[in-house]
Order: sequence, then C-alpha cells, then structure tokens
Amino acid sequence: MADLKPVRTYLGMPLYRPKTAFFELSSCEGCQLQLLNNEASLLDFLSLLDIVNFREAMTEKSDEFEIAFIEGSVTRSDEVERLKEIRKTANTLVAFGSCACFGGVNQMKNRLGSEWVKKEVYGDHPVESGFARPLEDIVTVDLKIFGCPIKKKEVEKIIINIALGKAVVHPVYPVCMECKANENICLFDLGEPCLGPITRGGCDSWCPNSRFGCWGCRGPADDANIDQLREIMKKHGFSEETLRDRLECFGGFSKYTEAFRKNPEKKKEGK
Amino acid sequence: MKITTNINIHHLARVEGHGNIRIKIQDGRLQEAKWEIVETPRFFEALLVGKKWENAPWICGRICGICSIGHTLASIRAIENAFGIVPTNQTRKLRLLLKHMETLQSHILHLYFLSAPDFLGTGSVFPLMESQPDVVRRAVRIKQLANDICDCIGGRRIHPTRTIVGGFTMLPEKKELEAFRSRLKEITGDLLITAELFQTFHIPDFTRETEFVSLKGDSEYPFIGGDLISTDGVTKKEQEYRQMTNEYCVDQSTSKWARLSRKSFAVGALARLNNNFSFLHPAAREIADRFSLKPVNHNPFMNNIAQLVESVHVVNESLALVDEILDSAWEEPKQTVTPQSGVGVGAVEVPRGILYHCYEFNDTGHILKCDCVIPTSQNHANIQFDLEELAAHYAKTGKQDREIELLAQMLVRAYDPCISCSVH
Amino acid sequence: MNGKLEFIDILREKEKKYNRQHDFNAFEFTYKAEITTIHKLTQMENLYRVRIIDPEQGKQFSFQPGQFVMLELPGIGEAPFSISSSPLRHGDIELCIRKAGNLTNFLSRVERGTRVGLRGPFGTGFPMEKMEGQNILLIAGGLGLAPLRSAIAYVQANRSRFNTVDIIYGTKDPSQLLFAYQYDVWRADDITLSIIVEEPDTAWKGPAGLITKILEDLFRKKDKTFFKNTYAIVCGPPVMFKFVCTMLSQKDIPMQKMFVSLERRMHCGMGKCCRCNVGSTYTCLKGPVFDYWTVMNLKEAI
Amino acid sequence: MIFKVIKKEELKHLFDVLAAENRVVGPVEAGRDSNGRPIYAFDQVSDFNNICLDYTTTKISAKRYFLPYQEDLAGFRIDGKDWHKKINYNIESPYIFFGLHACDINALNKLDKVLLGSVYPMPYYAAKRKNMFIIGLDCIPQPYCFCRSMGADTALHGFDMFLTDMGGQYFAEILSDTAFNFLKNIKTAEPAYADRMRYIKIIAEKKRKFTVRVDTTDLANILDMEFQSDVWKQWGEKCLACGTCSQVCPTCYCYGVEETVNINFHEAKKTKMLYSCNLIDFAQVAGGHNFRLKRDARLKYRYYHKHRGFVEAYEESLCVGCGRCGEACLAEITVPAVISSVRGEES
Ligand SMILES: Cc1cc2nc3c(=O)[nH]c(=O)nc-3n(C[C@H](O)[C@H](O)[C@H](O)COP(=O)(O)OP(=O)(O)OC[C@H]3O[C@@H](n4cnc5c(N)ncnc54)[C@H](O)[C@@H]3O)c2cc1C
Ligand code: SF4
Ligand code: SF4
Ligand code: SF4
Repeated sequence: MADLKPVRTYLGMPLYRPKTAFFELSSCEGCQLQLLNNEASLLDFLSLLDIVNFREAMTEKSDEFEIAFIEGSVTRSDEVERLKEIRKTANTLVAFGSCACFGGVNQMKNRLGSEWVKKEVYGDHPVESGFARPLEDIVTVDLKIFGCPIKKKEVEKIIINIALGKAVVHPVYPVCMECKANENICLFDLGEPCLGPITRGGCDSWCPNSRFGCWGCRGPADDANIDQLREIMKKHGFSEETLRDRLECFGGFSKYTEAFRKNPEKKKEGK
Repeated sequence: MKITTNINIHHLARVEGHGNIRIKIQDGRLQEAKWEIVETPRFFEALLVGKKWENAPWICGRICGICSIGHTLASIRAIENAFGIVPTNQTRKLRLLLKHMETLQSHILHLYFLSAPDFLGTGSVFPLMESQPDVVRRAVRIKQLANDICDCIGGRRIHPTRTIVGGFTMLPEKKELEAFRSRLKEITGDLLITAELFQTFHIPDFTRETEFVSLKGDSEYPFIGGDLISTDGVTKKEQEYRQMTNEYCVDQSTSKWARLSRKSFAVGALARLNNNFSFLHPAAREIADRFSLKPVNHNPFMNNIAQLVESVHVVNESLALVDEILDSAWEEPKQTVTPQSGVGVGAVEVPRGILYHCYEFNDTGHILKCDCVIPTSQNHANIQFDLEELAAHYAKTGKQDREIELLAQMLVRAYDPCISCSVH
Repeated sequence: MNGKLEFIDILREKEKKYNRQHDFNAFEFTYKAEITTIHKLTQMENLYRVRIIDPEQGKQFSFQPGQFVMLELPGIGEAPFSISSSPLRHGDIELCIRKAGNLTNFLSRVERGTRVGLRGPFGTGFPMEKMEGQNILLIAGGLGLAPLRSAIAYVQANRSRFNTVDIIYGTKDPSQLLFAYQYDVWRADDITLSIIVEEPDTAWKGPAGLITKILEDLFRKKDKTFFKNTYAIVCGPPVMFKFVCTMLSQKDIPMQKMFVSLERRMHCGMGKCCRCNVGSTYTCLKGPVFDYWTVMNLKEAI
Repeated sequence: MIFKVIKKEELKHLFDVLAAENRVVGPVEAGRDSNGRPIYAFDQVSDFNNICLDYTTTKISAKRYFLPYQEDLAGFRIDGKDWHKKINYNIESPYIFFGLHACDINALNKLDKVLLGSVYPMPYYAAKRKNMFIIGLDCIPQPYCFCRSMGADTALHGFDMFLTDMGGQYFAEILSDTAFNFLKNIKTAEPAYADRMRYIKIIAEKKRKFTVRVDTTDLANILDMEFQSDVWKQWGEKCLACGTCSQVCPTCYCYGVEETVNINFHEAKKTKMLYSCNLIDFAQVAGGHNFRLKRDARLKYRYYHKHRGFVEAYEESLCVGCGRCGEACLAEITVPAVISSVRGEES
C-alpha cells in the first residue's frame, strides 16, 4: 500500500509511519480480523501504517518492514525458522494476542504430551507438531499486545503511541478495577467463578460486562495474588479444577499452573 | 500456443490460513495441480479431552476467528443434545439472529475484502479506499451493522461471551434491538447496490459436477440443527454426521478430507442454496434470478453469488426475527445445566458450510472424546479436483499462465476457505 | 405546578474577592507558553527556557525558589518540574529536565517554538527571607541542583544580605555535572563552590567520593558559631539528604533550619489526586519543600 | 429547619412532578445474587414503581454521579506547534437524587471538604454537586454497617430534603427553599405532636439496631504508633490489590490523569480516571522507584489516609462506615476487622 496521506506532524514533530507486516503462526487469525473490525476508524487506522504485508487481506507482499505483528503460537519447526527470519528484519517485533504472548488456547495440549495428542487426532497418519510456545521462547519480543481476542481500541492506542514515539504502557491493575467502574454485579455474587481479581486489566472487563467470568486471557496483573484467589474460589464452593481450567486456558498463568500439573515433556524440549 | 508453466503460490493471500497452490503444465498438458494445506494443527479435539463440559464452547470458539460464533453455537448445541437440554424459543430466536449476523458479516468480508479485488484487478481492498471509497464505505457499513448486532446479542463479535450452554448469560436491552431495525432496513438497499456491483463482474464460466451437502430445511432455510441432505439424494440424522463426512487423512494436507457418494463433495452457501432453494426469502430469490442462479448449480465460482443471495436472505429474515423478539416478553435467559453421560452432536451451518461438533461425556460431564468436522475440511477434496479440472481445461485452451494463476486463486477463494479452521 | 430544577453555572458563582487559588476557573487554568531556547546540558538533561506568551499573564506569574510548575504537552503528558531560574524573572522561566519517561522523552525531541501549557506555580518554596543575615549551605546531589539553582540566583541577586554562602555539589561522574558554564559566575559572586564526583575520569582534577566526604572537609574548617547561624537547603535523592541532614544535625544545626525537597508522583498539583501523599500529607500543597523536622515526622518520607 | 409529614401516596406525586422535567436517579434492583437476594444500584429512573425505597446499601456508591470513574478534564485542538485547550465540566442539566441514605450524604459532605475546600476547588465536582437535588431517605442498619461509629448515621446537611419512613407516611426534614417550593406541588401536613414523638421513637429504635462497632477512640494516634505493626503484613498477604474497595467507596477520590492523542492527530484529550491507592503503581515515579511497592504498604496507606491524615486535616475521618468496601472485598478485608487488629484486639 503506497503512501495514502502525506507525512503528518504532531506539535511540529513528524509522525513515524512504520513499514508494517502482519504474520500469523498457529492461531485462529481472529486477532488480525479484529484489526479490520473497528469499522468507524478503520481508514484512519490504516493510514497510520505503511502496510507491506498482510496476507489475510492483500496479495502483494514485501520483505522490507520495520514492525512485525505476529499472531499465533509456535508449534512446528518451520514456524521457528519463519519467526527467526522475521526477527532478523524487524526492528520491533510485536507479539499480537494471547497465543503469541503466552501460547494461547493451543498450549493446553502441552499438558498431554505431543505423541498422545497426535494419535488422538490423526491416528497413525504422521504429522509434525511440538509444544505450543509463546514467541518469547524463541526470539526477543519487543512489545506484547494481550487478549484473546485483542481489543481494537487498545491496538489503536498503541499504534498512535508508536507513531508519536511514545512508550506503550499496559495497565498494571486487575480486571476488577474496570469491572467496578462499569458497575457490573460481581460474578462471585452471581455464583460464578472469575479470574478478574488477578488478570491484567485493559479489556474494560469485557467478559464480566456480559456476566461471564474472566478466564484470564490477558495473563496476570503486575501484583496478582493468586494464592488468595484460590482461597476465595474455595470459599465460594468452586473446585480446584474450575480454577485450574481457567488458569490453564490461555497460558498466561503457566508459571502457576505448572504447580498444578507436572509437565515432564516441557523440560525435555525446553528452549 | 501450447504453454509450459510452473505455478507455485506459497501461502495464498486473502484467505484465512495457510495453503499453497502448485500447478505444472507441460506443452499445454497438465502434469500436476495441487491444493496443499500446510497449516499447523492445533489439536483442539485432543486438548479438550479430560476437560469439563463448560470449557468446550469457550475454547472451541477459538478454532476460528471468523466464525467463532458458529463454532460456539455448534459446541453448545452438541452439549445440549448430550445433556438433553432443549433451548427455549427465546434462546433459539436470539441464537438464530446472532447466527444470521455472523453469516452476513463473514459473507460481506469475503465478497468485498477478499473476493472483489480479484474482479476489480487489485491486490487488496486498500487501493479501493482511494479509488472507490463509496464501495468500501458500503462494505464497512454492512459489516459494522452485522458486527454491532453480534456485540449486542453475543457480548462481542469474536469469541462471544454471552452464549452459554442453556441459553445466554444475559439478554440485550430491547431498546438496543429496536434501534437495529431501521439500520437493517437501510442495508437492504446497500445489498441491492452490492448485487449491481457484482453484476458488472465477469464470473468465470466453469462447471464440474459434484455433490452438495448441507442441513435440510423443513419449513425454512436451515442454519442450526436438523437433518442432513445431499444433492445426490443422501439424507441422514444429525447424530449420523460421520456417515455424511467420512473423514480421512491425506499427505498433501494437514487438514483431513471428506467424501460421500463421489470422490468429493462441497458445502457452503452454494450447497445450502442448491438443497434449500425453495426456502429462500423472496427478496433473496429475486437476486438469485438476476444471476440465473438455480439449483443445482455446479459452478464453484457461483458460491460468491450464493453468498450474496444469502446475505439478502438473512437480512430480511433478521428483520422479521427482531420484530418477533421485540413482541415477546423477556424470559429467564438461561436454564440450569445438569451433566449426564452420553454423546451429543451439534450441526450448524456456518458461513463456509456445515459444521459439526461432537462430544462424548462421562457422567460428571468431562469430555472423553471430541470431534469437530469443519466445512473447509469437507471442501478441500472438492477444491483439489476442481483445481485439476480447471487447470487442465485452461491449459488446453491455451490461456496465459498469468490468467491460469489468477483463475486458480479465484477458484480457491470462491470457496472462502477457512484453512486454519479446517486444520484446527 | 413547577418541578424543573434550575441549572447552576458554577463559574458565574465564583467569588472574585479571593485570589486565583480559590477560583473554580483556576483548576485547569493553563498559561500558554513557548519554548524559546533548548540548551543541552548533559546526555540526559536539557535546559528549557519557557516564556508565557501573554505579557500580562507573564507579569502575574511570580514564584519562590523551590516551587514547581506542571508542564503539559497536549496529548503527551503533564508532569511537575521545579523552576530552575531566578525568581526575579517573571513569566520567563527555565526548567532543567531529565529524560525519564513519556513526556520528558518527547520534550527532548521537540523544537524551539513548540507551545506548552504551564500550571502553577505550586507548592512551598525555600524561605529565603528567613535566611537573610545567616550563613547558607546549599547542598545538591545530581538533579537536585535544578531547584537549587533558583535559590542560588536569589542569593546572587541579594548577595549582601547573606553571610557566607557555600554550594556543595556532587554527581556520579564528571559528564553529569549540570550548569558547568555558570560555576565561575557563582564564584565571582563570593560563593564558595565545592564539587565532588563519585567516579572520576582521567581529566577530573577535583575530589572524588561521596558528597559527605566534602562536607566533612568543609566542616573541619568551620567553628561552632558558624553552625549556630546557618541554614541549609539540601536537594537530591532521599538517601543523600538523609545522610547529609544527619551530619548537619550532629553539628547542632536545628532540623527546622534544614530544608529538603521531596519528589513524588503528581497528577494534579492541587491536593486532589492523592498521588503525592507521604503518609497522608500532600507533597504538592505542604511541600515539596519541607523542613527536615517535618520530614522526620512524616511516615514513609525517606 | 422545617418539618412536614407526607402521605405515602403523595410521594409518587412528587416523583411524577419531578421526573416530568428532570433526570431522576434512584435506587433500583440491578439483579439478584445466587441466593436470590436483590442487588441494588443507583440508576436513572422514570417510573416511580422501579425505585426501591426500602433498599439496603447499594453494592457501589453513588459516586459516579459526582465523580465519574472516567472524565475528560480538557480537550485540545492541535494546530502545528500550537494548540487550543477547551475545558468542559461535563454537566448540562441538573439531576434529582431520589433516596440517598445518610451515610452517602455524609460521604458527599466529606468530599466537599477536599474538593470544594479553600484551595483549588474542583469545578468538575462542583458543577455536579451544585446541580444535584438530593432527597435523603432513612435506612435499616445492615450487619456490615458501622456508620454510627463513624458518626455518619445521621445527615445534618448536604441534602435538600430528608424522608423518614413512619409506616403510612414520611416525616420530612426540609433544608432548601427549592425543596420547599417543590413540596407545594403535593399535599403535605405539619407534623402533629404524635408524629413528632413517633419520629423520635423510630430514630431511637434504629440506633439500637447497629450491630457492628468500630472503636475510633484515639485511632489517629494508634495508627501512627502502629505504623510498623505486623498486622499490616497479614492483611497485605490477603489483599488482591485490585482496587475494588476504592472503586465502591463513596469517599475515595484519588485519581490518575492520562493524555491521549486522537487517531486523526488533530485532537487530544486529558482524561481523569479514578484510581486506587492499592494498585501497585500508585506511588511509582519515573525511573521506576516505587514508594509503596508492597501490598501491605499500600493497604496501610489507605487506612492511614482515611483514618489519620483526613482526621488531622479536617477533624473527622474519611470513612462513613457504609461497609461497602468490606462487602465488596473478595478477600474479606473489612474496616472493623482491620482496625480492631491494629488496636491489638482479639478477633
Ligand atoms: C516537585 C517535583 C519537582 C520535580 N522537578 C524536576 C525537575 O526539575 N527536573 C526533572 O527532570 N524532573 C523533575 N521532577 C520529576 C519529574 O516530574 C518526572 O521525571 C516526570 O514526571 C517524568 O514524567 P514523564 O511523563 O516523562 O514520565 P512517565 O514515567 O511517563 O510519567 C507518567 C506520569 O507519571 C507521573 N510521574 C512519574 N514520575 C514522576 C515523578 N518522579 N514525579 C512526579 N510525577 C511523576 C507524572 O504525572 C507523569 O506525567 C520533579 C518532580 C516533582 C514531584
Ligand atoms: S466480576 Fe470478576 S472482575 Fe468483576 S469485580 Fe467480580 S471478580 Fe472482579
Ligand atoms: S475479562 Fe478476562 S478473559 Fe475476558 S477479555 Fe478481559 S482478560 Fe480476557
Ligand atoms: S472505607 Fe469502606 S466503609 Fe468507609 S466509606 Fe469507604 S467503602 Fe464505606
């Protein structure tokens, strides 16, 4: 996409319009789709980036880019290679969505062992697949955009900050903070479990707004008190399994879920 | 002139997921035509094993970003069937409306963003923003409405949050729904203009006879649950879906393939329309007439038009649905769920064709076995054989390799394949 | 029958007899100012000269050494900065700003002529008038010289009103010394200036070590009466002023004659956002300049 | 003060007269909890039947009508290196608050002290506070209320009119002439001797119903002395650092400011967001130093600010004892429990 608009400035400072590429590894491509989704500001949004690679939406592609947004987790050796190639070119590598940041729902298979998993789905037909891993297990990640799916508003804000050369800061507080500002009825009052008290905010309590408990797609908040949530879950009559299911779901809490389940193969494959 | 060419498209663009097209032609004779699926599997069917039932819809929605609502609904239906839960009328209507809007959103995305650039000779929709802003704005308007309604009923457009086993976590405000009525009316006009736009396109004239599989309508154009039917005369019950799909593994694809009466079959908008033409809304039928689209149509490129026809259908149906919903008082949004052991199947028509979820539960509601059959998986074999015939045909007629390359891409795109979904 | 409430426009209600602080309008009132020069002091710090554009408003703007302003770049951020220039110059101030985050990094890239917003001046200042007739110790560590420079300018302008004046200044290494071009001018005004660096380079001729070392040397030269008649201003990181103030206290300088400036997070400058609270004292209202006795009594101050 | 008695059915009249021309906010049922008990919230109402006059404490205070969780302080138009600032106090028309309990009125009175006080009064708050007509309503003490200990069980000012339920009628205290004039719309009567005695009795009965007590004697000093106490560590271990307590509290007013640029780069805005001193970066400064890195330090600060700092400044604490924070806290950290542990009382 050639220059859509002349170079713009902000308070006299020229805006940075980075050559941007989008890539996807093992994922549902929902995060990329979200980019096309905020219809009202779509045109403004696209004008901020010089998109040189976006396979889901365009045929042309180029290998010259400054920022790479990568969606999905790494599960196969060719993806490892692709990722390393991208890292060589990109100044800024962005892990885009929970799969890229934490492994996402894909990493749930890690608990079962690759061989069993392959057999369960493909029988004796051979397929290659290893552990589902976040990007940072393979390469250095400069910026993470959390969420399953990502929130377009947040991405817009991040792109604006990149254009301005402003640092990107994520909320450090848990979802409860936003949930209360939205005046939701707490899920625990409704008799439902919720990971809001330990999950990083920024989604505007997307799920609790729908009276649906948080599953922790954005990973832990900066000062997440997981032990206490465990107590709370117990007190409200939820099983350890209910908590584990949620903690395990997106991989953001893997540090804690490993305590729940021993994961022998993880060590073998390692980094 | 006899051509010799090697077409090698690595990671086809403007489709969801990773697939390659490989065509070899020597002196006007086709040596090889191959539709390869290189997507990495994510093993949803395995990773759910041992998990409690409530995980399934939330996680399975993540099989696909475009039709996450369809996956969620199929998953919910499978569980409800297994547990013997019958959704209330209110729930059924809201789910259908949600489903319609996903169909609309996805079809419009495909027609305008993925498919139209081929007909307009551009590589993406981005240049059109400058050259034909009205077209893009129209697409955006329709898509936004569809998405807004999804947000309103499902909580959000991707990976919905309100749809649960037993109903909904909460209901939309009636006045929100009310407000959509006029917007829905408005876009019926936009869809007519869309039809006019597509009438100016040259749809390739290519046919290959095949079998078409979809849900079977009783009294209306089917979307959620019911019997299964094929144009070759096969009918089956929802829970017999395996006899309809017969999945098998092939080397050229990480997605499984499927077959029924012939070596391949097709699912999707065209298949639905071929099987259920009589149930189309009159306004939709009118559009079909304009394109002389009648059952059984065997031109895969007409799937684009079938999507357009369906878009008109769902918008008109939704208008009626909104009225019905507004006319009835809100009931309790959800039923209580009591797990029981057994097997449940949910068949749902998602934008790209019929989707099946099947779970086997133990008596605590833990998943013992999980199977998902994705529309695009069912289409892969059909795409492969279409591709062979298309390449052979045009190689003989001496088309330029560039043209063949484009036609091959357009053919695959016409199926609106959702590759990562098919591999899941 | 009437049940309609009347709308009350609070701004029309404002009470004119009070000064700006009591006016509803003052809350978000911003002086528009222009960056007239940018002077690079070190790798990390720039000196910005900022002039209030409206001359009338400029005249109104008066402050005491030690006070701070909130500087705002629309859309980028707003943050507190101590005024680093002479209080005699109204509406045309200098700010010495270190690159530390969003706003300050952006500032380091802007050009002259950029317009910024100023709110303030806020907070307490050093009680310069009280110190008249006395000796003063001006002790700065690192960026602490920025607020101190305003006090120095005050002393320079009123040199005859003060007894001996000592500036003691310490930094990590010689490249971080601020305002080096002014040292001779200060000395010319009969101000003793001692500088120490922690990590000297080969070109460095002066003493090396912590600031307390130089203080010890200095104190050895002074007698009891000196300490009896001395005020101190100590600006720098908390560890530094803690050590320095303890030393001064050992020399029997009363804690109420030592002044320090505290740095806290601030989002309003007007005693509303609570971000600057130490214990529960608003740094922006009761500070940033506190006497050391008060600081000792504030919980979590150091 | 002027007193009246109002028949119950007349109250609906009053509502209708007021609602016809104004926005009305009142307590409504927002849902039911898993035990089937109603959960109350303040919301805009247009039908008198939707107001729950017998409501217990709402889960979340009425704060957002005075201090919105998020509010734009100023907007900017950017023009080259120059810009224009536009301030909007975000209120266009007045509100009527129908049915605020004494604790919540007292909370506003406390907020007034800081936000309308002698230095830098806050126009955003003032614009809303001054454009709010408040009808107070008596309440039934709940097992978690300790407003009596905080001296906030009776509201003496800060409202226009206060109603006490006396069975078939309300006893009304009328504080503003606006209220007096509105009452001309409906039938009222002067309280007879029997009414007044009844009122006194009802009030006295209510006072007896408080079950929780917080000992506030010398609390400011005790907090000072027990600054290093180990009990803070125990509470800190439980704290989720989620900010819920501050968000539901009617008197917490701390905030953060963020500036953002619009996607079109011609506009920017400065937004205030209510923050909580329990969040990890509350006192973190540029360069990364955090003055209250530990959860216990932050939790302690919240108590310190409310029960000591505010007392020093205004001779009263910044807590009305509504009990909301303790009710909302999933870790069950309640003011009575914390304070009694600091006092070294066995629990
Ligand atoms: C009374 C006072 C005087 C100061 N004087 C100077 C000075 O003369 N020169 C100088 O370079 N620095 C000074 N500072 C520190 C300066 O305010 C911070 O470096 C600045 O806030 C960093 O802002 P930022 O947007 O670049 O950083 P970010 O980290 O991006 O900060 C974001 C926001 O957090 C708040 N914040 C972060 N750190 C601080 C901090 N240390 N103090 C207050 N608020 C903070 C601000 O509201 C800021 O807008 C002073 C601080 C105070 C309290
Ligand atoms: S619903 Fe979840 S996020 Fe919201 S307050 Fe309750 S625990 Fe926190
Ligand atoms: S509420 Fe939780 S699961 Fe939902 S979007 Fe936010 S962080 Fe993700
Ligand atoms: S601190 Fe707790 S009890 Fe006190 S006013 Fe706030 S919410 Fe109510």
